This record gives sequence, C-alpha cells and structure tokens, in this order.
Amino acid sequence: MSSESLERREAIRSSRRARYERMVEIRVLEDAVRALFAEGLVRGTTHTCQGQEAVSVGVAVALRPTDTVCCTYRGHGAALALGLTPLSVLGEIMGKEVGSIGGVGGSMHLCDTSVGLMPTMAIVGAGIPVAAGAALTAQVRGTDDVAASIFGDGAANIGAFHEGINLAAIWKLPVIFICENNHYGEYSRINLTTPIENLADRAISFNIPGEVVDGQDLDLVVDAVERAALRARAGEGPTLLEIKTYRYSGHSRSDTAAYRPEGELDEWLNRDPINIFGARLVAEGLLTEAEIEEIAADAQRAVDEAAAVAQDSPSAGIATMFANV
Amino acid sequence: MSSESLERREAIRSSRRARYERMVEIRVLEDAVRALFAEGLVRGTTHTCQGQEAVSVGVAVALRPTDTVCCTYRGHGAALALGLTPLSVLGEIMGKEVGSIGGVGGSMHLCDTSVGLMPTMAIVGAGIPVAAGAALTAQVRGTDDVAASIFGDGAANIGAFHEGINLAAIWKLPVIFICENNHYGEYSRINLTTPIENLADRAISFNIPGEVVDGQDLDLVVDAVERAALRARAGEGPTLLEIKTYRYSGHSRSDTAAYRPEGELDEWLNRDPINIFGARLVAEGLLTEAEIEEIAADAQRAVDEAAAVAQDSPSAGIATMFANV
Amino acid sequence: MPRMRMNQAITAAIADEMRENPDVVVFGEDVAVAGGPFKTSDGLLEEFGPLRVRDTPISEMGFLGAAVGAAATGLRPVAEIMFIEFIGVALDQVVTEAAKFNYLSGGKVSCPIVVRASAGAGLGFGCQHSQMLDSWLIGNPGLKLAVTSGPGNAYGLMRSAIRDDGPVVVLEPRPLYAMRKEVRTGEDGIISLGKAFKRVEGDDITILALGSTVWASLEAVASAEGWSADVIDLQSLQPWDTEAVLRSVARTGRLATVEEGPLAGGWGAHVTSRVVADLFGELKAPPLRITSPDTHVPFVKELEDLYRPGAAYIAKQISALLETGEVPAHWWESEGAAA
Amino acid sequence: MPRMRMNQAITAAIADEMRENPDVVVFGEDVAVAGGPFKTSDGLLEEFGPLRVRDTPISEMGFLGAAVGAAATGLRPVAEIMFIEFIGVALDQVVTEAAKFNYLSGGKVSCPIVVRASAGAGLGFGCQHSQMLDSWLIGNPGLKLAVTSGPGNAYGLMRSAIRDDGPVVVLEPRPLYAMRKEVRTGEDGIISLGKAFKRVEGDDITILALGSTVWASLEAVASAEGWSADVIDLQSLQPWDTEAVLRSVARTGRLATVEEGPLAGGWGAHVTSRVVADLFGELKAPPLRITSPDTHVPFVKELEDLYRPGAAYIAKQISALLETGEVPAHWWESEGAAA
Ligand SMILES: Cc1ncc(C[n+]2csc(CCOP(=O)(O)OP(=O)(O)O)c2C)c(N)n1
Ligand SMILES: Cc1ncc(C[n+]2csc(CCOP(=O)(O)OP(=O)(O)O)c2C)c(N)n1
Ligand SMILES: [Mg+2]
Ligand SMILES: [Mg+2]
Repeated sequence: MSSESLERREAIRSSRRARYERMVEIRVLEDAVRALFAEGLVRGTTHTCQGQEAVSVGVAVALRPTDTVCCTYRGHGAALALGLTPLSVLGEIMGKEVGSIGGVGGSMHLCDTSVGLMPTMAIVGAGIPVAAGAALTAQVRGTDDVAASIFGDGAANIGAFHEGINLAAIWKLPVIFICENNHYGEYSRINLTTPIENLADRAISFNIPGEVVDGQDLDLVVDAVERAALRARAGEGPTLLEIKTYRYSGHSRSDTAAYRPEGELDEWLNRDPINIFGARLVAEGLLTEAEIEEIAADAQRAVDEAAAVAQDSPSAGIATMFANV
Repeated sequence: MSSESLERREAIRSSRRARYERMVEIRVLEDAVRALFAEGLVRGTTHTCQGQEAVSVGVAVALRPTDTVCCTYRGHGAALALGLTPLSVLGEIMGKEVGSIGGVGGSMHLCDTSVGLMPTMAIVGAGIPVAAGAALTAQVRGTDDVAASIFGDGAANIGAFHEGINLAAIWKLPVIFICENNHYGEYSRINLTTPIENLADRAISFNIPGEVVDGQDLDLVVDAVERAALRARAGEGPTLLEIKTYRYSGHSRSDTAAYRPEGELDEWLNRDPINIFGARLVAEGLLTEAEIEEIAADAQRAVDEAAAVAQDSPSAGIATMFANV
Repeated sequence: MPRMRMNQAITAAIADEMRENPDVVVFGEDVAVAGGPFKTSDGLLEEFGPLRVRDTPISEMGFLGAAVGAAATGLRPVAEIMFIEFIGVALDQVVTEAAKFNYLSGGKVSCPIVVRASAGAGLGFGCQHSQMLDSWLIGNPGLKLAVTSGPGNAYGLMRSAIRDDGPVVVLEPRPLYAMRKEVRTGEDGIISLGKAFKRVEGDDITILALGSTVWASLEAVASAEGWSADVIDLQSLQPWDTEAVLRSVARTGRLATVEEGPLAGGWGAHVTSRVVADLFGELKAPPLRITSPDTHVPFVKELEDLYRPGAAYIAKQISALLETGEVPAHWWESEGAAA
Repeated sequence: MPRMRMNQAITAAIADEMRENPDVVVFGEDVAVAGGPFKTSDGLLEEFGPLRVRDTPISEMGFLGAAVGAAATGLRPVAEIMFIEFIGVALDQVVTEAAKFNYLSGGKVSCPIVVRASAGAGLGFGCQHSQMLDSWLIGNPGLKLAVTSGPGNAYGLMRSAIRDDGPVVVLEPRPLYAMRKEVRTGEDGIISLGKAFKRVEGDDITILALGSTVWASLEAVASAEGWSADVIDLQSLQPWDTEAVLRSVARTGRLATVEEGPLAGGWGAHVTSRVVADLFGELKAPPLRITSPDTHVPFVKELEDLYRPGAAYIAKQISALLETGEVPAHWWESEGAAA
C-alpha cells in the first residue's frame, strides 16, 4: 500500500490534471460514504468534506511526502490527497483489514506514514501542537522537512491552538498551521462562537505571518502553502493560513444542516472548487469537456469498485483488539 | 473580619493617602514574609510582589467590593489591597486559624468573599475563565457588577487565557482581564517564552480593546481599570489590560533571581511605584516627607504586630482537614 | 407516569430545576439552538431564553472555567461535555478548581456545577469517543460522580446533581439515550446522590452494575439457571452506597462487579476492596470482576460487543464462580481467545 | 557506586540516555537555563545544547503535544510537568493521543514520550501542589506509569522509561529529591518497567508500597514487635509486578498496601482486587489498605504529616490486623479523631 500511496502522491505533485482527478475522486468517495451510512452499511459516525477538496489537494501538492501532516476526523479528503487509496480509506471506514490502520479505527482514524499522514485525531485542536512537535524533529535533526496541521475554524477557539502556535513561534519551528475555515463548527456558524472576522488575524498574537486564502481555488491554496513551506524550510518559522471554504454536507452523518441561512449553500456551490479548477484546465487546454465527464465516470467506477472490494473483505479480527496497545 | 475588610477597602477607594499607605503596607508585609521564610518560621513556598504594589492597589481602588476578583498564588498584595487585613494574610501564610481561610491553604490560597476575592488559584491561567464565569453571573442576574482576573505575563501563553477571553468576548461579559506583566514567568524572561512585545495586542484575536498600562503609576492603573469597568458595566464587554511592572524579588521563596540582566532591577527601582505616588502626594500637598516616614514606621509596626499575633495563634486544627471538602 | 427516552428525561430534569430556580443555567457546544448533539436540552432555549441557555465555542477549559466562576458567585451551571474524553482538555477546572473551592474558601465559596457527559461504547464511535473514564473522576475529594442507566435515574440523579452544592459529574451512557421508559417526574422522582437501587433480588450473589452494564446484568440473571442474584444499580460512584452493598453481600456472601472499561483502575476494584475489608470472613467466594480488557475500544461491532461485558459472558463467569468457588479467567485470557 | 541525590540521579539517567541516543530531547518550564525547578536537569543544556534542551512557555498542552509529535516522528522527548496537578490542563495529549497513537496507526507510529512530574505531599505546598494523582493515570491502556522512591530506582526507571517505545509517566515524590544514596549507574542500573523490588523480607505480611510510603513502611517494619514483613517497592503501577506480589502474598498469607493519596480510586484497590481474585483461599486475613483520608492535602505540617501514612500508623494498623484478623478502622474513623 505504501508505495501505491507514494505514487498517488507524486501524481498530483507533478500533474495538474491529476489534481483535478483527485478532487473529483474525493467528491465521489465522500458522496459514497454518505450513501453507505444512509444505507446502514457502515456504523458509527462520519464527517465528509464535499466542497473543501481544493484545500486537501492543495496542501498535498505543496508539501512533500516526507513532510508530516496532522489531520482531524474530517480526514478522508486529506488522506486521499496525500496518497491513500480509496480502498484504504473506505476499508477503514468500514472496519476492514484492508483499511489504512486495519479497520480498528473507523471513519475518524486514518494513518499512512509513507506519505506523512499522522494518526488523524478526533479531539478538536489536538493536532496543532502535535504538528509543532513533528516540526521540532525536523529542526533537531537539521532536515528541511516541514509539518502541517489542518484543523477547522472551530478549533481556533481551543487552548491547544493558542499554545501550539505560540510554542512553534518562539521556537521558530518549520510548521504550517492550516485553518480550514468551512464556516461551521458542528451546528454553529463561526460568527456565533468567534468574535473576529478573519482567524488569520490571530497570527498577530504570535508575531508570525497570517494569511487569508481562497479555498475554492486550488492554485491559490497550492501557492499559499508553498510559500509557507518555503519560509519554514528556510528556518523562518511558522505561518498561519486561514483557508476559507465551505462544507456542503452536514457536520456528520446525522446532520441535515438545517441551521444554514437560506441561499448560503447555493452561493458556495457557485464557486465549487472542482468546477473552478476544471474550467481553468479546459481554458488552459489541459482538459476537454468530454474528459471531464470521463474523469467523473472513472472516479465513480474506482470508488464503487473499492467499496465493493472493501465490503467483501474481512473485518478487523479479534487479534487487532490487543495488538499495538 | 469581613466588615473590617470592607472598611479597609472603602478607605483606599475614597482616600489617596490611604492608597499610599496601603502600598507601603503591602511592601512591608511582603518583606516580612520573605524574612519569615528565610528564618524558617514558615514552611512551603511563597510568591511576593514587591514592586507591583500599584497594580494591586489600582485594581482594588477601581473596582467595587461587590465586584469579583480572581487572583493567583502571587496574591498577598491584591488581597491586602482588596481589604484583607495583614493578620488574615499572614495568618493564612503561617497556617493559623486566624488566616483568611483558617490556615488550611498557606501562602498561595487566600479568599474573602466580603470584598469579592475568590479563592486564589495556584494553577497558572485557571482564574481567567473563572472570572468570565463570575461576570456571567452578573450578566444573567442583570446587576452591574464586573469581574476581574489578575494573572501574569506567563499566563498569557496558556490555553485558558485564549479560551477564557474568547468566551468572554463572544458573550460580551462584564470582565476585565488584567495581565500583570512583571516580565518574568518563574526564571524565564518574557521574551524567551513569548514572541510578541505587547501582550495587549492579543486583544486583537478577540476583537476587544487591549491597552498597555504603566504599572508603576498608581493613578494610571486606576484610570485604566476604571475605564474598563465602565465599559463592562455598560454592557460593552471585556477589556484586556496589560499592566507593565516588575517583580523585585525572585519568583518564589528559594529564588535569588540570578538570571536577571545586570542593571535591570536598578532601572525599575528608579521607578518605584511607592516613591512615584508618594512624591506626587507630596507635590499635591497631601503628604509631607515626615508623614512618609511615619507611614512606613506605622506599617512596619502594624505588620510586626500582626505577625506576632499570628505567630501566637493556634494552627489550623485537625477538624479543618475534613471540613468543607 | 410519562414515558420518555433517557435524553428527554435529562432535558425534563434540567427544565424542572430551571423552572424552580432562576440560577440554573445551561451551556455547552450546540446545546442551545440545536438542542444538544444528543438532544438532551431540546426546547430549553425556547423556554428559558438565551441568557440562561447558551451555545459555547469549542473551549471546554473556557466554559467549564466559566461554570466554576458562575457557580462560585451564585449560579448553578449545567455544562455539557459532549463526549467524556473531551474533559481531558479541561480536567483542571473540575478537579483542581471546582472540587477544592469550598475547602480553599474556608467553606465560603461553594461550587455547584454539574458536568454532564455522554460516555461509553456501543455505537461505533472509535477509541477516542467511547470510553467511560470513571477512573479519572473517582479519586478526587470534593467531586461527586453519578452514572445514569436509563430515563428514570437520569431524571432523578440530574435533579439531585443540580441541587447539590458541590461539583458533580454525571456520565450518561450514550447507547441509552434512546431507551424509553416510564419516568417518575417531580419531587418524587428525585434520587439522592450516593444511593444505589436494587433492581432484582436474589440469593447467591450480589451483582453491582452501573450504566449500560445494569441491563446486561439483568439479562444475565434472567437467563441464569440454578442461581439468583441481587442486581444493584450503583447509580453513584462518588459517594457510593456502601451500606446497601455491604448489606446485600452480607446476605448473599458473594460479589461480582460488572464494569464497562478496563480492568486497570476500574471502579469495581475500589468497591471490592471495601467489601473485602468489611466482610472477609463472610465471603463464600472471592469477589469477581467482570470488565473490559485493558485495551482501546475497537470500532468494529463484533469487537465492540466483545469489549462491553455482555449478558452471556456475565452469566458464564458467575456460573463458573458459583460452581468452582474460584474466579474464572477473563475471556481474553482463555487459550486462543485473541487468535 | 557514586552517591547522589534523587534529582541528580534523574539528571544522570537522562544524560546517559542523551549521550547514547541523539534522539533524546528534554523540555519543560525552566528545565534548560535554570536546570529545572527541582534541579533534575542541571547541566543538560551545557552538555547537549539548546537544540536538545529547551525551556518552554507555560503551555503544558502545547509542549506535551509537541512531545507527542516529536515522538511520533522519531525523537524521544522527556518532558517535565513541574507538579503533577498541572497535567490537568494537558491530560488529553498523554492519554487520548500518545497512548493511542500506536493503536491508531496500526502499529506504525510509536510514541516514546516520557512525562516526568514531581508529585506528592510533605513540603507544605498546599492542596493544589501536593497530590500523587496516580488514579488519573492507572486506567489508560497504552500508558505506563512508574513511581520513584529514591535515587537508585529514579535512575533505573528513568532510563527504561526513555527507552520504552510508548508513553510513560514517571512520578517523582518531591520530598525524595534531596534523598542521597549510592546509585548503580550504567546499564546495570537500569530497572525494567513493571518490576517490583523487594526491600526487606519477612513472614507475616506482604507490604506493598510506592514512592514515599516505601520509607515509612520500612521504618514501620524496623520497629515491628513480634512480626515481620515482605516490603515490596512496586516501582511501577502500570504494568505492575503481579507475579512478585502474588508470590509474596502466597507465602505470607496477608497483604497491606500503603498509599499516599485518597482511599477512593487508590492503586491499592486495584492490586488488592487482583490478589483476592487469585489467592482468596490462601489469605489468612483480609487485605489491609493504609491510605490518606478522602480529603484535600492540608498545608499545616502536623496535618500534612497525618495525611501521609507514617511509620507508627502503619505499624499500628498492621499489628491490629495481625492480632484481630480484621481490618482496623482508619485513623479518621476512630472516635474523636477529627475533633
Ligand atoms: C475537544 C473537543 N471538543 C469537542 C469535540 C466535538 N466536536 C467534534 S467536531 C466539532 C466541530 C469542529 O469544528 P471545526 O473545528 O470547524 O472543524 P470542522 O468539523 O468544521 O471540520 C466538535 C465540536 C471534539 N471532538 N473535541
Ligand atoms: C498550569 C501551571 N503550569 C505551571 C505552573 C508553575 N508555575 C507557577 S508560577 C509560574 C510562573 C507564572 O508566571 P506569570 O504568569 O508571569 O506570573 P508571576 O509568577 O510572574 O506573577 C509557573 C510556571 C503552574 N502553577 N500551573
Ligand atoms: Mg468548521
Ligand atoms: Mg510574570
């Protein structure tokens, strides 16, 4: 699996078309996940990321596979972007041996060290200081690796955010704090829980650069993360990026997102990251409309096949309960 | 004790001379505390506040006795300023029944609800959200009381700082966050642990006013806290005040503060808050040089007497181990 | 008596206290507008308004700290920790501040906070969202701890918790939120903290259970052949009903604790050590602890079901104890169990 | 063998590991320039430089989280929590992240962090700076826990903790930092986690002690009239040396645990429940728990001395057990004790 992950990672790092394909794959897989849950084929809970694909892919493009990435429970998109296969993601979600950690974790818990994905954490904010620690390793060893933490807008109100960034700033650690602002923490719109407009402004508290990034435009995300990575690799310390985006689905499996103001979703659908990037590739002559259709169909086929294979695979066995404790 | 505390509180609220006297009392008591520890007459640890007297007295002058104040382990000065008697403070430090909580706490744990002093907390940052909660009570009940949390510069790096202020900001709670920046957290100078110059700038993260205040000038402290209290009482929400000051002594009993850059202490001694305010009162014709001497002698006598009384008082008895658990 | 789900019973208890006492306030993540992630505060915002029912940022340390400060100045906050694991980012406020405030004020500052939290395994939420974690909470003087096992005691314990003058943590096993039963509401429905409830009476052994394991234990007893048991729902762990337990064990001569959670540090050990100290000479067999293995909660249903002590396993262990007079091996110690 | 204080032995152990392994790094509040508030890292900055030995802001969640991330990517951080109470603001990183990372990575990400903390009463630091708090740490699968009782095992356990591939918490009783003894250093001095150490051998009872209570127990035994005891220093609580304990109790037929900390949730209950399960038929008397009362640690010396089980009290309780065959009342339960 790990060499396949690496290959998939290199693909999007080197090819703009592959980036488009990967965003589509994420969208299709997340839709499939919601369907699997709706059909009762999977238990527990799940958090999907439709609408946020450009953030996941942008980060994965800008970082190297030797860099470390800390993600949250809303991690399927980032995992696929970093290189994990649909089978390893779906397998995990279904609790199967083929899952990325053998099926013991479920939807919230993915990991693949071959492409730098730390265990995804289901505690809000926990990954922020952990990423600082991964960056510490690079600093101590003198490598030019960086670390990144991807977390939500809601996580910007938890203590670990403050402590993790402050520590990284004072130690000038090579880490990028990526706040994926999808405007909601569970059922609460950000303005109800957070007294400022731009979370990037919190960078001022730590005397580090803070930047607001348009999360619906893949190229802008890649750019911003690349710049932050360059700074980090040059020993200039951490950056806080606030990437504005939107979560098309509800927070988790059971959420219908009835709390959203009317029209908000539609506005964001108008700026769909896949459409924006697809149109750009067409304009650049890198894609045709027909290929766009094909890509969607291929992705659907690949995801359906992965789901079927996962479905037929053995579940995590009893030995996994006691292994790796 | 509680009516005496209230009287002592009213004294400094109404009289400038009393403010001077109280600052002197704090200085003398803190010196006495260090001496008691040095002589081995008290056990455990202690954290004194020589040099920071204007902050304690300024806060106590600006707030009403019905307001709530959360302090730290470095709380003797604030306690005396709020109204506690030297006997109740020294008694507590010595573990005596006459101590403010009956001697079960020691130097780090004072309390007197009659003047709004919450149990002082020995966990860095803990009082910050607690003060927000006290302000919540005022808001829910519709009174115009406010709450204040006094904490150190080091506490500005802990998660509770971030969470407590953010919560207060989004709920527009009537609370004043008073960062008593004495430039050191234990043995570390602030610049070694904190990447920004002015902690008041962290107010930007919460979209609330932040202000740097000269902590050696009592009148400026009173002014700043009064303005913040006015805002709070008017329903305009929290304020972050960074009051710059200096700790003449080491961090705690055993610390000789050898880590300080040469000359730093002397510079601050040149701006001693007691001298500054004393000179001003002389210039205003409210005090004579002779009275200044008298006040010092009186304070010494009062503190010595309180120490002697405390010394001869019964220690916290075995029943206190099991009471109020 | 009205029939309600456990989450509705919790809501009803809070609402009844809020009606009687304007000092009761409620906050937590998505407890107001959304009525709570598990619908344990549905309708409270509408009835009591936004001053008293509030959504918070994701700031457990911040809002538990605010609960402490509000309680110390006269309110009675009921704060929700969505999953008990999250108290790991805020434990300080509960155990080192709230639980000590009365002591650290010479009895002047009581701190009546209620921290409610969903807890336990059974719904496939994975190992960071499925623990009971009572072991973090039982050994802190000044802190009370209750565990609900259904709508009835969820109502009764919650009202007591809100009325209590000190901090109380109430753990609510998540799979039981949907359990629907008749609930005695009003003053009569209030259950004192520290009181156990005997759910079934029998002769051969005393089974102590808590939360979800109450139901598994009752099922085990219902299917028991040749033996019967007192099944005691402890309801509170701190304080726990020493008297009721000792009385029962003095009669049956045997004790089994049924715990969801690791063997290490589990509440059964605490209770057992006391029973043994008091009733050593009267015990006919060694006390039996039926627990989860010392491992993380697995995601897959079959494994999670194994993790939680089930009726068949409980019956098997107790039967073995009764037959042999010895404590049988845990299932995971049996040959080949983990293969 | 060099003589050193416990704090020096800890420093020596860390230094020895740092010399052998460039991945070992040290951080915490004032551990670098100042050499540690209790001088447990004195000289490390000078020898190993500022890349590997670092002062942190007051951010326990931040720097324990950083320890987790550093460990997960190859370093072996030794992080200091100045007083164990402060882990209440950062527990999440240790128990919910570090302890689960190996599991949550399918065995790919080990998390070798050491969290050192001073702990316990005896120096008059008041109730927020004087607890052992082992009860928070014992019931978390994936987390190891050791408690030092002097320079020798402080050295030996610390080296094992640093070498261990998972997270380990090491509690260092504060009053023992100044204890000076000969220490076996080097590879020979390393003590495996999970191994107990029998400090004295005797016949009538097995005394299990930990940290400070080891010395009180030894003193009690030295003054014992008419009885002798195995005194076992458990050293590790998670895992604990079940075999050594069972072997001893099987021989003596009696068990006493001597714990500094509340009765509720104390480690003695955990160990006792296992011993009773295995050796019920061989016990000549009920196991005896000698603990602190379920209250906060008082400041005043006389009271703090009472809080900590002392030699005379230990001897008295054990003598009573031996004489009557019954567990005597705790001192605070005796008539008039609290008057
Ligand atoms: C410490 C903690 N508190 C609460 C939760 C419950 N919770 C899970 S996701 C979530 C919302 C997080 O919002 P955000 O950070 O914006 O990320 P998003 O879900 O939008 O990706 C909450 C409150 C948690 N997992 N951890
Ligand atoms: C959570 C926590 N971490 C560490 C400590 C140990 N400690 C006590 S005081 C102190 C320094 C605090 O510095 P600052 O906030 O500037 O306050 P000051 O002592 O200067 O008044 C530290 C680290 C603590 N009490 N609580
Ligand atoms: Mg969000
Ligand atoms: Mg300071």
